[in-house]
Amino acid sequence: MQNHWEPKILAFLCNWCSYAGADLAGTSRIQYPPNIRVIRVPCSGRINPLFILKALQSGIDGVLVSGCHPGDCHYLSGNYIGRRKSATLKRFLEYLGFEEGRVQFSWVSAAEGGKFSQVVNEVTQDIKKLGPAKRFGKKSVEF
Amino acid sequence: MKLKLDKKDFKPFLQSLMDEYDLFAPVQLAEGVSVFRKIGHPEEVDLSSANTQKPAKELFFPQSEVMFRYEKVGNQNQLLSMEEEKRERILFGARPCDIEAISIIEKVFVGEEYTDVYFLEKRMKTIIMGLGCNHPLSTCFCSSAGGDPFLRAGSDLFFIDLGEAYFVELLTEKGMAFHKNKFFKEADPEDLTLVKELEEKAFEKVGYAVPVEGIEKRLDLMGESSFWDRVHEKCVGCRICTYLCPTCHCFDIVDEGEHPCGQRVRNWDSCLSPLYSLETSGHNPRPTCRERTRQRLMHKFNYFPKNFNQVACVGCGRCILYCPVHFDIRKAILWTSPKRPKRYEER
Amino acid sequence: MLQEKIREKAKELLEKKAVDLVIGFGEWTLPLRTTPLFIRTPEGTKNLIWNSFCENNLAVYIHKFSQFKVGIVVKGCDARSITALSLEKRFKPGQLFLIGVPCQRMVDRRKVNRAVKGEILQAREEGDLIYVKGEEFEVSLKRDDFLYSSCQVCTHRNPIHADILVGDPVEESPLKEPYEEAKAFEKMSPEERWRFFEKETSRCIRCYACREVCPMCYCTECFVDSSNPKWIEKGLSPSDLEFYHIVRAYHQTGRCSGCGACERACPMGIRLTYLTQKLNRDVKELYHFETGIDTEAPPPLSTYEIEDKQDFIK
Amino acid sequence: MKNPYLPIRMVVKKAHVETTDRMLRTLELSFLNEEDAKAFRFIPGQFCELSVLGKGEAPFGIASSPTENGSLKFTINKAGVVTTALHHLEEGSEVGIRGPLGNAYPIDLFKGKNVLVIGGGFAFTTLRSLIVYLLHPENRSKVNEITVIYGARMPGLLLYKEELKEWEKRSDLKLVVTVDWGDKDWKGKVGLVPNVLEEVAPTSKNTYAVICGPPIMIKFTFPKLMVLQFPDERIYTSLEKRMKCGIGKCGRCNIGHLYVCKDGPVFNYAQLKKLPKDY
Repeated sequence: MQNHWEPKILAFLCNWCSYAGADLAGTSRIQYPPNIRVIRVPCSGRINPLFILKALQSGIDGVLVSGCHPGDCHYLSGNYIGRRKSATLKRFLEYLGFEEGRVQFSWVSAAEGGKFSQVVNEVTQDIKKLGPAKRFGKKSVEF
Repeated sequence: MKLKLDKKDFKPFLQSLMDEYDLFAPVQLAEGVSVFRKIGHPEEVDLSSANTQKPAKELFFPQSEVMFRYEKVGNQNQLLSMEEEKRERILFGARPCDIEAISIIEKVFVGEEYTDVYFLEKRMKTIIMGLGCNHPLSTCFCSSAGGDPFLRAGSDLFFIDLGEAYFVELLTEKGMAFHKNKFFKEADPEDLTLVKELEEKAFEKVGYAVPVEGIEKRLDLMGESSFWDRVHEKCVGCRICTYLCPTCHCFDIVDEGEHPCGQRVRNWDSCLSPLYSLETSGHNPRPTCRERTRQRLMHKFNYFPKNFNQVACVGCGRCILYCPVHFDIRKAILWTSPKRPKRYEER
Repeated sequence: MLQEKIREKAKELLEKKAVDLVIGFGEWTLPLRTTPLFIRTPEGTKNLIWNSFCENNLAVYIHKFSQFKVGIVVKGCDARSITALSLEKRFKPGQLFLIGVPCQRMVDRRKVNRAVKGEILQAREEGDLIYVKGEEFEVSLKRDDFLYSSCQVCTHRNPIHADILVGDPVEESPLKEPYEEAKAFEKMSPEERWRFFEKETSRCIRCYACREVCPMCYCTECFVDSSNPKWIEKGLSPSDLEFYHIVRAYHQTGRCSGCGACERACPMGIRLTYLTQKLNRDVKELYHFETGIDTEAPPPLSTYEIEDKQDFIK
Repeated sequence: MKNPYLPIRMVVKKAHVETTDRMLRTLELSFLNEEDAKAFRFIPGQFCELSVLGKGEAPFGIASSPTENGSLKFTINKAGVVTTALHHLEEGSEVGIRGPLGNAYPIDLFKGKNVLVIGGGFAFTTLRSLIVYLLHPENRSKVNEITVIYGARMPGLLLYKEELKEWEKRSDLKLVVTVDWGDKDWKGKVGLVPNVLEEVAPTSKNTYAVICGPPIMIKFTFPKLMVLQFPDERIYTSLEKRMKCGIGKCGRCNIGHLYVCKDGPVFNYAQLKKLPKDY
């Protein structure tokens, strides 16, 4: 049934920019793949690496973290702090052997509905290329 | 019955066991790290280390064990118990200390009122083939703790490495069933002499230096001794000594997986963890490392003897070997004896 | 001799009552090992020792003795841990007195054990040699062949920011390229790397020794212990073990001094330092930060620069 | 062989919130299988492990009396994961229970004696079981006077308010209810339990005292009982500790060589004095 596999992608969107960007994409009728599930967070700096790992463990095939462009953070520096966490986490996961592209990051502003759809398109394409996440997922309870 | 097994027949012998039973024996996981595992091929068996890292208790009381599975259908719950052990099993190559420890755990798990079916099921379905300890380590103090390097009790068959062959004793009914095994031969009188020599050498090495005897009474008087203020100091609160201890048997019960289906699991737990006794209200009856260290030592040498007439320590020395800060339980035992130095620092 | 100087200093501190206790190393029961000692009287300082087996990072005890003024014997890496902890305000200024010892690099007892057949019953160190003796052997081994891997790559053997340095500083000359382990690991393919990580963590027995011996692991409630939210289960499922080790290591980003205590503590011989080494390397490369060097620089993950690298962000 | 870890199936028959802070909820459970109901015999003071599958298990004292046939009552304080789940259970949902576990109040010793029951806060659950049991027509004549002193922080936090009203009317039971802080509608006593005990000053002659409450209340009540000349052997209390298995295997609830789950939870003061203070 490999042909029918569609990746599940979890997107953490910051409340002030990326979530509004996704909203705009919707109201502007811009299409993007239905593979993403969105979790709204206050700020990309709020992302705890545990969130990303828990998602991957729970059978998510890819994670997207998106926040405000540098300088636009509602909390002034949240996205800058988040950027350091993202950079080190991404490198660390890839070092451990996670495929490049499983966890992705983007800046999407409230005005960038088009960019949002483009990002989701790209991420979905990447994850489709990588195939289902196999390395870290927990085997579900068997009966 | 006294028999022997030539070393050249050893692997075919193991293979013959595997045909009929699930065979568990020490295997090496990494350099210097071995544990008991189910054997897939006789080559895997590795008897080179004196004692495995994880004790043989794991076979009867696994670190993480599913007690039952559950499924929720509407408002109804369905339970699927997991206590059935299908095949008969053989535990090969366990040392006398580990085997004695199993009987210690059995005292707790098989009680008058309640019986731990998971443990008992595994215990009943297991034939134990013990292995004498020709070369006890300097950290071993089994003789002081009431055992010895060649203690037969608990084993169904007992093996002693004679160099070219194994000397084999069939000790119980379960063991006698193997007397027709085609690889066993009649032992020679010289073998018996050799066994005696090996035993004497090992006994001498282990000695009786650790004053375990009478410790229960001594600890009775030490409930609030200043000893406890000092002895815990170096302990960092990891769980190595309790997890690697062949007699420690505390566990935690947790549910894994929320509805509609999941499993109730029991995992080893350790009295050295603050969470072990932490109550939901936030109150912790054993709030610091001092109380937790005391609990560990008192349980082994005072509370357990009070309940079961035996110390809950077999002197395997694992907690000494693997402690990251070099806590030595022998020193702690020594401290309770009348010969102790005046101040703890002098030791 | 370093050992004499440590004793002298410790004695002086206790006599002057400048500290309540001195934490140092002492002899205990096993060869090739030492144990943390907690000395409260000037006479007790005669039990303090110094040799190549002082492998513990004593900085871990400052949490346990947070109510006391503590004199503490530190190597280069331990001192860095303490500086990192000071950035996180884990002790009051003036509460600690660091007796810094220039470190000769510590000996990996497991490597020594593997080099001989049979149990080592006695060991002593003389110059560059270690003499080990068992029932049927007595050999001398070259000390430098048996060093901890974390010590081989060490670039800060002299304790920085110690209150006093006993002995003369040693030359900072790593025996191996810095971050050597991490670099070697990076050369493998992602599949191989994951398989390696999987294999190593599969031995984990969740004793949490790696966490408990680490001076930087002082959270009141570790994420593994939290029941609400429950991040991971408490069993031995491979995925949970991997989860634990990823997060334990990652939480050290910008905080690890590379002392290697985690790996030394592991009873199952799980390789761990290659994880934190990678994080240290990244932090150095991306944010020019090295743990425990600068007493002012904020920890890298709690600060930022506008120009931080962001080429990975779409 | 019976697996002591397998819960028996019960169903929530009724549930209601007891207190104004909504932290205490009483569940009335009934057995799903007739055999289980028949086999379940208990004495006041015993406890059960309640489990919500997926959340876990926790121990609770049985609040109903064996004389109330067919169902079991538990009053649950919302504190952690399991208790929160129990608070969210709707009527009709299934609960697993294991029990009855532990020893019980020494009811046989009470024969022909006076019984003084002292309770504080939500520890009143097993005491309610005991009182209802003793008040049952079959049992009432077996003991002499029954005195109950029950305190809570505020009137709204009292448990079993309807029953308290009933009991107040009875002539064969002396009930003193007190609160730490009254409110405008509160007509009863205001005062801490130890002080009220001093005031009521029940005789210690031929009397057994059963006391259950928060540690701080126990701490101050014991001395008052001493003043009233209660001997240690006739003061009983029920202890609580973190528990998992409930059958003396898992290890954590020990106080010295005794296990609260198996050798307790009911101990007399003479026993407690001999044990380390690990509780």
